[in-house]
This record gives sequence, C-alpha cells and structure tokens, in this order.
Amino acid sequence: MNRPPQSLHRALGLSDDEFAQIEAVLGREPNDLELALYGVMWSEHCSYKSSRLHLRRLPTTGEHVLVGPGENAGVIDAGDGIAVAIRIESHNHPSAIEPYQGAATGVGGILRDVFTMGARPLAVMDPLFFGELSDARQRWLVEGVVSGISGYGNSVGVPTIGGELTFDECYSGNPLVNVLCVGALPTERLVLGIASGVGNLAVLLGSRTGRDGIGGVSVLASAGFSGEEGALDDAKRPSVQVGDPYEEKRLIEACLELLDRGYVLGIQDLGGAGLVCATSETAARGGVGMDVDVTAVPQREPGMVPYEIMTSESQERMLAIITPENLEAVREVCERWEVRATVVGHVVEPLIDDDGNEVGMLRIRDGFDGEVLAEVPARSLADEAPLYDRTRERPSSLDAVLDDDPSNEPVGSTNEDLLSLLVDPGWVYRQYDSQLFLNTVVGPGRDAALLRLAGPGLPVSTRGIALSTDSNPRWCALDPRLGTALTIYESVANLACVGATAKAVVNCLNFGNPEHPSVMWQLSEAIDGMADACSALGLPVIGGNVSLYNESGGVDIDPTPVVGLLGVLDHLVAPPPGWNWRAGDALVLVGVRRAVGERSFPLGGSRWATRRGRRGGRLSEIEVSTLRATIDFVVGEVAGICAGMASDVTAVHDVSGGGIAAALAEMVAVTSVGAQVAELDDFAELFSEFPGRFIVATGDLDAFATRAAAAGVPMVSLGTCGGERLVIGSTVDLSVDDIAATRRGALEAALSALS
Amino acid sequence: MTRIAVVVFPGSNCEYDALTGVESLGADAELVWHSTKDLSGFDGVILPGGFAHGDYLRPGALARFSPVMDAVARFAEDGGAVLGICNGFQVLTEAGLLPGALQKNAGLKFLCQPTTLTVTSTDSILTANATLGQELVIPINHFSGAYVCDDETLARLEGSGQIILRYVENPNGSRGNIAGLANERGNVVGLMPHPERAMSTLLGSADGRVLLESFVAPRVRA
Amino acid sequence: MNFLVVVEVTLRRGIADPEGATIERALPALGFSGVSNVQAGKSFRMNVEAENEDAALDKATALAERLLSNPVIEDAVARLAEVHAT
Amino acid sequence: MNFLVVVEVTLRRGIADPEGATIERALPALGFSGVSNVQAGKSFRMNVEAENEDAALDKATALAERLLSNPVIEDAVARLAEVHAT
Ligand SMILES: Nc1ncnc2c1ncn2[C@@H]1O[C@H](COP(=O)(O)OP(=O)(O)O)[C@@H](O)[C@H]1O
Ligand SMILES: [Mg+2]
Repeated sequence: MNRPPQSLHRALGLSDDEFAQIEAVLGREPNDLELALYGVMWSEHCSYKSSRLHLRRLPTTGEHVLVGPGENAGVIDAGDGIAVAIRIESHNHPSAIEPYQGAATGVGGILRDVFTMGARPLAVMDPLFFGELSDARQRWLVEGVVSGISGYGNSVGVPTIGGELTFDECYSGNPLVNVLCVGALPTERLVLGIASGVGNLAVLLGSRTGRDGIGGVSVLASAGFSGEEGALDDAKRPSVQVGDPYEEKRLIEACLELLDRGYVLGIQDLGGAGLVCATSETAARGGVGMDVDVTAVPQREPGMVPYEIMTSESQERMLAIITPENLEAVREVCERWEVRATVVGHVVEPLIDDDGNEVGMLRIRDGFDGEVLAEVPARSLADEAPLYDRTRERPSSLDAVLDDDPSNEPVGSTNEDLLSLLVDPGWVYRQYDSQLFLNTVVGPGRDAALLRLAGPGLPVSTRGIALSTDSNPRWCALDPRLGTALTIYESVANLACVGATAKAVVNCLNFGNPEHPSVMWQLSEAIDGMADACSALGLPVIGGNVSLYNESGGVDIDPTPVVGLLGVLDHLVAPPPGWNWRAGDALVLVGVRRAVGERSFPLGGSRWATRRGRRGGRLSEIEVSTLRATIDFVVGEVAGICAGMASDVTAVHDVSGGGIAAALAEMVAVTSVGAQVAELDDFAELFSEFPGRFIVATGDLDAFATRAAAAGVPMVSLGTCGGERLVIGSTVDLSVDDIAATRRGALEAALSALS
Repeated sequence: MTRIAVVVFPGSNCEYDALTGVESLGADAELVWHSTKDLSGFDGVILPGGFAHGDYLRPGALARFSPVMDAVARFAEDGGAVLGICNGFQVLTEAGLLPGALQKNAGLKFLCQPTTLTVTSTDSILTANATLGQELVIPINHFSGAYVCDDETLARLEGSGQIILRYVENPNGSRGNIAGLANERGNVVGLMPHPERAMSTLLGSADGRVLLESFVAPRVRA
Repeated sequence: MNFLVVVEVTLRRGIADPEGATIERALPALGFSGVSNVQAGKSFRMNVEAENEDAALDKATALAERLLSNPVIEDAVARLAEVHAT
Repeated sequence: MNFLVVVEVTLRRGIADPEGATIERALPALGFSGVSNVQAGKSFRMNVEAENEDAALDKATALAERLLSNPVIEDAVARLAEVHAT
C-alpha cells in the first residue's frame, strides 16, 4: 500500500493526538511495526478508552471476591475450598458477517478467559439479540449463531445452560451475540496472567498462527456497519476466524494439567490483538520486560510479516510463563494432549528510565539474538491508552418518548395478546448439550440455571451455583439508569426462584457509537443504574465487557446492558420446585403488588406495549427494601426445599417479561394444569412488568401466609390451580392446550416462514 | 469388584460422567488413554460420549483407527463387555463391531432432550437386569443419532433380538426407532441415549441405573 | 434441458481448516504417506433445468453463492457433471 | 510428482438425505425454479505424491474408501483436478 507515512496511524485507527502521545512515550517516532502494535492495543475494544472512566463507578469489592475486574475473569470464593470464575463477552460484529463462526469463536474465547484463571469451564450461557424474524436475513443469523454455539460448545464439552433471546427491530443491522462462561477451581490453584522471574520463558500453546482477523479488533469491534443490510465494506472485511473446538478441548485439558502439576507461573489467553496483547499484558502486570522472537511463532501460512504474527487473532492459543527447568515436562504434557508448545518469549529485566523507574519493555525480535524490530514499554500498550471523557448528552427527543405512555392504548383481545407474548426458546436450547458433567439440576428454560458445584478435580461439596443472564433494552431505551437497575433486580429474583443468593455480577455493555453524545449518556446512566442496584443489594461487579459501535446505517441499537448473575446455594440435594403446580394448589402473588409513583402498573417498555408498536412511556420505581425482604423470603423457602426439607410450596416463578399473565401462562404450559385466577386490580396489571413479584403455588395456603407474614413480606391470594383452562377474571380464558401449543411452536413457526 | 475401563480419545468429553456413573454402582473404574493397546484385567470397557477427534470427517471415523480399538476388538472377541454410549456407539459402528451406521438427525439439529425408551430385548450386557417392555426416561445429546442399515440387516437384527432399546417417539429419524443395539452375542452394545446422565432424580431421572447395573454386574464371560 | 451440476464449496485461501488439518494429521498412522494439504469441503449435486449449459451453470452458481456458501469464508464453483436426456 | 486430487463423497442411493431435501425445499422461496434432486455430499482436496496419475488416483481411492467415506452409507470417487509442477 502506498500511503504517505504520516497517515499510517490514521489507517490503523489512531488519532493525531494519539500518535503524538506515542511519540512522547517513546521519545522518538515509532516505526511501522510499533505503530501497528499501538493501533490494536489502543483500539476501543482492547483499551476501553471511552468507557473506563465510567466503569470506575461500579462497586467491585466484597467479602467473597478473590479477583475483581481487570483480570481475564472475576473469581469468587464459593466455600468448601472451591473458587468460581465467571466472565461475559460480546462477539457481535464477527457474528454479523459469519454467524456460525462468529458465535463459535465467541464461545471459544470466553472459555479461554475462564480456564486461564486455572478454572475448569463448567457452563456457558448465550444472551442473543436479533431483528424481527419476518426478515430472512435475521432467520439466517439465528440459525447460524445458534448452530455455531451448539457446534462449538457441545464439541468442546462444556454445557450451555441458559441465555436470553430477544427480537427487536433495533438489532436488524447489528445483532448481539454475548457469551458467558463460568468455571470452578480448587481455590489454591488460582493463577493470574502475570509474567515474572527474569530468565523465565513464555510458551505459546495451541494452534498455529495464521492471518485470522488481522486488525480484527480495531477494524471490526470498533467500527460500526456502514451498509444498510449490516454488511461490511469489502475493503474493511477482515479474514474471519474459524473455531476449532477439538483443539480447544485438548488445550483446556493440557492447560489444566500443567496448572495441576504446578508448572505454570502465569498464563494468559490470546484473544483480541493476539500475541501483542498477551505478551504486553503479562509483562505489564509483572513489571518485567519481555523479548519475543516472531520467527519462533509456528505459522499456518507462508510469508507472514511480524505485524501479522503479532496481531493475528488465530483461535485456540494460550501463553504460559514457565521456568526453563520445567520446559521438558511442559513439552511432555502437551505432547500427550497433542498440543503444540513453543518458546516464543523470554522474561527480561526491566530498564531503568531517567527518573529511576523500572520500565518493562516489550521487544519484538527477529530471532532471540536477532535484530530488534520493535521496542516499547509494555505498560504503555496494555494500560496507558488515552482515556476519553466523551461528550454526554441526554437526547432532548426523549421527553416526547416518555410522554407517549401506552396506558391509553386500547385493550383489544386479551386472549390473543397473551398468546402472542408466549415464546418457548426450546428450539434454541435443545440444540445445546446442557447436561454434561452431571451437574445440571435446572437447565435452560426456567428462571435460572442451577448446577451442583462439582467437577473433575474439585473438592467434594454439596453446594450449588445458580446463574441467570438478563437484559431489558425496552426499559433501558426509556430510562437507561432505572432500566439497568431494574434489570439487576430481576436477575436477582430469577436466582431466588432456584433458591440461590446472588453473590456477584458480570456485565456486557452493548451500546451504540460512543462518539454520539446520546450513546455516551446512555452508557454513563446505565453504569450508574447498575452501581445503584448493586450497592443497594451489596453485590460486587467482578468483571465485564464493553461493546461499542453497535450501529448500522448511523442508527444506534437501544442501550443493551446484559447482566450475568452468579448465586450460591449452601446445600443442594433436591431440585427446587420449578413451575409444576398441582391441581388444588392455592396460587399467590408474593411481593409488592404495586410499583411506586403515579403508575402502579406501568406499561411503558412492556412487551405488550412494544408488540403494539408503542415504544414510549415511563418506568416506575420500586420499593427496594420490600424487594430485598421478598427475595430473601423466596430464597429461604426454595433453599429449604433444595436442602431436602419438606414444604407446602410446589411452584415458584418470578413475574418478568409479559407480566403476571405471561408468568401464569408459562407455568400452565409447562404443567399442563390450568388455573382459576380472580379479577386483577387493573387491566394493566396483567401485562405490567417490574421486578420483585413472584407467583407461588402452595398446598397449604394458611401455613404459607403465616410464614410470609412473619417475614414481613406482602402476599395476596390469586386463585387456585386445576382444570383445563387458564382463566383470569373476565380478561383471559384460554385452554391449556392452546397455551402450550402456541408457546411451543412460536419460534419454529417464525423461523420456518418462507419468503 | 468389577473393573471397568473408560476409554479417553482426544475429544471425548463424557469420560468423567461415565466413570462417575459406574463408580456410583460400586464398580472400580479407570480412565484409559486411547493409545492403550492392552485391556486385560478389565471386566468391561466403555467408549464414552463426546467428540473423539472433533468428530471431524464423520463421528467415529478417526477414532476407530486409534490404537486402543484393536484391543477393544480383541476384548469383544473374547466375550468381554463393551459399551459404546453416543459417540462410543458411533465409534463401534465405524469400527464394524456393530452393524449399520449413524447419520445426522433427520431435523439436522443437535438434540438435547429427555426421551422415553422401551426395552425390547434383555439379551445383552446392558439390558439383562431390565424387564422386557419396561419404559425408561433417558436423555439424548447428539447430532448424528439416526440409525441406518439396509433392509437385510434390519430384518436380521429384528429376528435375533439384537435391538435392545427403541424410542417411544422417534426424535431423530432412526430406522426402526432404534436407540440401542447389541451384537449377536450380546456382549457388545451401543446406544445413543446417555444412561450415565440418568442416575439420580436430582438430575431428572434415575432410569439409567438399571442399565448400568446390568453392565457392571459380575458375570461369566459369554 | 436438464443438466446434472456439481457445486463444490471450499474454504477461501487463508481461512483455517481444522477438519482438513485433523484428517491430515491422522494419515501417517494409517499408513498413507505422501498425502498433504488436505482440505475439507462440501459438494452438492443437483438437476438444473435450463436452456443450455451456460444458463445451467449460471443458475447453479447464483444458488451456490446465495444459499450453499457464505462468500465471506467460502468459495463455490459449479461444474457440469454430465448431460441428462431431456 | 505431485497431483491435486479431489475426492467426492456422496450418500448411497436409498440413504436418506435430509440436508439435500432441506435445501431443495428452500429454493422456490429464494426464486430458484427448475432445480431438483439436490444431494448433499462432501469434497476433499489433497496433494498426492505418486509416480504417475494412475498411482495418484489409486492412492486417493484407497484413502477415500478406507477413511474418507463410510461404505455402509456413502460412495466415494476420486478424480484428478490438475497437475502441479513438481
Ligand atoms: N439463547 C438462549 N440459550 C439458552 N437458553 C436460553 C436462551 N434464551 C433463553 N433461554 C432460556 O429460556 C428461559 C427463559 O428465558 P427468559 O424469558 O429470559 O427468562 P426470565 O424472564 O426468567 O429472565 C431461561 O431459562 C433462559 O436461560
Ligand atoms: Mg424469570
């Protein structure tokens, strides 16, 4: 390429100011290779330069937190000598152009983030967001993404136990594919991505390096889609990475064995920005220098140049720091697992700068004794990207949106409305192995997934862990702050349904273009909302990921903060009640019945209103103290059952998308037993969505009411279970079969639409 | 105590589950690497589920050339009990130790769901303790589980009681609703459902126990 | 007229091919030497009704690019297998 | 000498081909008419080192029958793609 040299930095995505800052760091002009390294490491995706200032407002500490944000995964102490690692990440842009491989490599990447901590990955979850299925391209994306997750996750041997599935026009040009992974390790095996010990070796494990996703992070993750159809310009189209779950499986086993044997001092996965990221981050964390021999890196294709080798995003690779004495033993373990192991780096003494400070240099060399091709402070790549406090502005158009409250929307046919809200994601999760490792007590399809906390190599325990991923872009579009807070509360409620107490939060913040002041405002508000809710509940945020530039044709997606909650159950020997009530049970609504403020039963942002094309309105606050009491009460009830205690409670489900009506219908569909429910207070109560309410079925209403009263938790009787219809006062009257069949077939019907 | 070898191919992923399953029944089980050439000293061999060699090419296509497979063939020849679960079943058909083949599911999707099976023969090391006609709820987890064979083979299997388990509702297009089958002697069996995942009501079903109990029961070689 | 067309879909140059690589690694143990650079792809056979050969190939190529492959990672080539009697 | 060989693996007659059938069902909606009898198969390309073309094809055929196809359900045919310079 013939470009005037002064504009190379721009082609690499660096601004003129950033270029000047690089010159200041180096005290000289960078050469092309050095510039390329800064280009990828200072990209939005790698450096979080637009979001980092705001992320600092999140609470990140707590008594169980072993590792907070900043490492590859957050880690909490789950008790019994077991630590649990968790991380969530986005793979939005790769999935938009090659849905199968984009989603598959997303799974591969998140697994590496977890086993790099020394944890065996135990489960994956996949929050997914697409445009409406009436569009053929969306159906192609859904098919591709789901088979990619299925193809990779099942083969690598980690169960996928839940996720989210949202269809909304705002994602048609820019789908979202987030993946969460949770793993567990004996607490003492915890390792970090740190290089230490001058003379030690950096060993590259796994696949050979090809020209995969060169510049991918900076070009792809940090640039929106220009085309109407969500297609990238050909010029910008990077080579797509292909996942190899078989390589990853062997890599997991090899790495865990190396860690078990104590051969590894530090380890780091190669994700976005590949080798330059792994070497500079490990060196920066350890305050040491590192010499990297580019020629030592095993290459898949001939003729690769140093820049390509250093920034390639070839999948299924890890970088381990070991002592030279252990090299032979490491090679032996890797050979047995048929995993390539090559020394590509040496840990070296940091330099002392003019002020007497130690500066670890990353040196890229042509052979360990050969020419130095690049030499830059490791920390400047990894930690010292410029941080931006970009302009934030609440869009003035929002007021009109808030004023367009759907409470004046005509009622219409409630039966049809209810049926149209029911979607069983079973078509998705049946394609995922959700049972591997014999831990899955509650798999996908209920409020939260519940696993036994067990796995090869873990201390014996009867504890359980619960997981839920949640998001509500409809709420967040109206009020990103309150919407995000409510999302956290709803997630905590989901965990309560399986008896688990929330312990930690991870988040994936999917937003539009941060150069749009309205998007920066949304991001900042969402972070504050998350901080509010987490502080109110005493929950630490132990990790996350920010995905910006989710836009297409200049239009940003609705703000989509996705949260993943990890809960713990002290004693898990029996399954939680689930949704299966019995004929004759009494039905109650537990929790605060009304939201705070003008609208007791807000419809703004509800699925009901959105389906009718009404996207405006206001959210209502909720009473957090009562919500906490309610959740503690439900946790106690369900945890008792999981611990093997007898109980009159037969079913528990929280009220979320679609409101009380949808919650009841979902339980009807699963149980195949109907219910007679008294008239609700207000039509809006049927479909109003706000967290903190639970539908509970009990065989002994008096006993249950006594316990709720003792706990100071509000509760009202709704009706009784039984019969072959769901009847809600004068508003809903549907047969059990209709409800079950509609819900079961909704997704498949939409996907098989021919056009 | 019955000694069981659970073979680990690179890419296997149900080996611990199989190990746990038979250990919970009192068997003495051990993981053995696919390069093993000797299986003497074991009373039974399990080829577990997973994706041996990534299932690249075809499920089982590369695994059947693993060094251990000669030993498995000899072990079977000597009347030893061999059980292939899911991927293990695919390996056994590829290796010719069981007839037929397993194709992609008719719906072209991976399926993870509970299935109800009927025990249609008790003449095998896996179904000996079960009763004819017994219904068992056991999950399936596979992409390529549609059993295929030619008419002649099917007639032979039907006639000789080698079809040991059938789906009550066919989930994958399997010929004859076949979920599991045995060789003529009944000492080599393969099935697509995972009995090791149905060992406790905490995880949804305990109906797999009767099958694995048959498998680990002390027996005189056929 | 009816034409029997074969479409072959292969991974584009530079795209990783784990399946091909895995097969290749297995060959020496099976006693196959001198086989290298194994690439795994897909093939589709179909009857195409068209005026003439060129039209049949054009139709198959369009189909291949639209449905049978993703041009971001794959190349598709259509060729005639043999002419059927009409 | 080096030969570029293509092995095509197809399902045997009478074996169900849900993939082919699914593609065929999708065609009318995409505006493709006159395409029928779609069959899905696999292709493998590889370099084969051999004395001459016949030897290369023999080697590839052996590989195709032994490893690349399962004769219970599949047929395999090897053909030469083009001769490489040695
Ligand atoms: N993409 C997906 N992958 C796996 N499971 C999913 C997916 N989408 C939804 N599910 C599962 O379906 C169930 C219902 O999801 P959702 O409606 O989001 O629950 P809730 O309203 O309780 O948060 C959950 O168990 C969830 O894990
Ligand atoms: Mg819920």
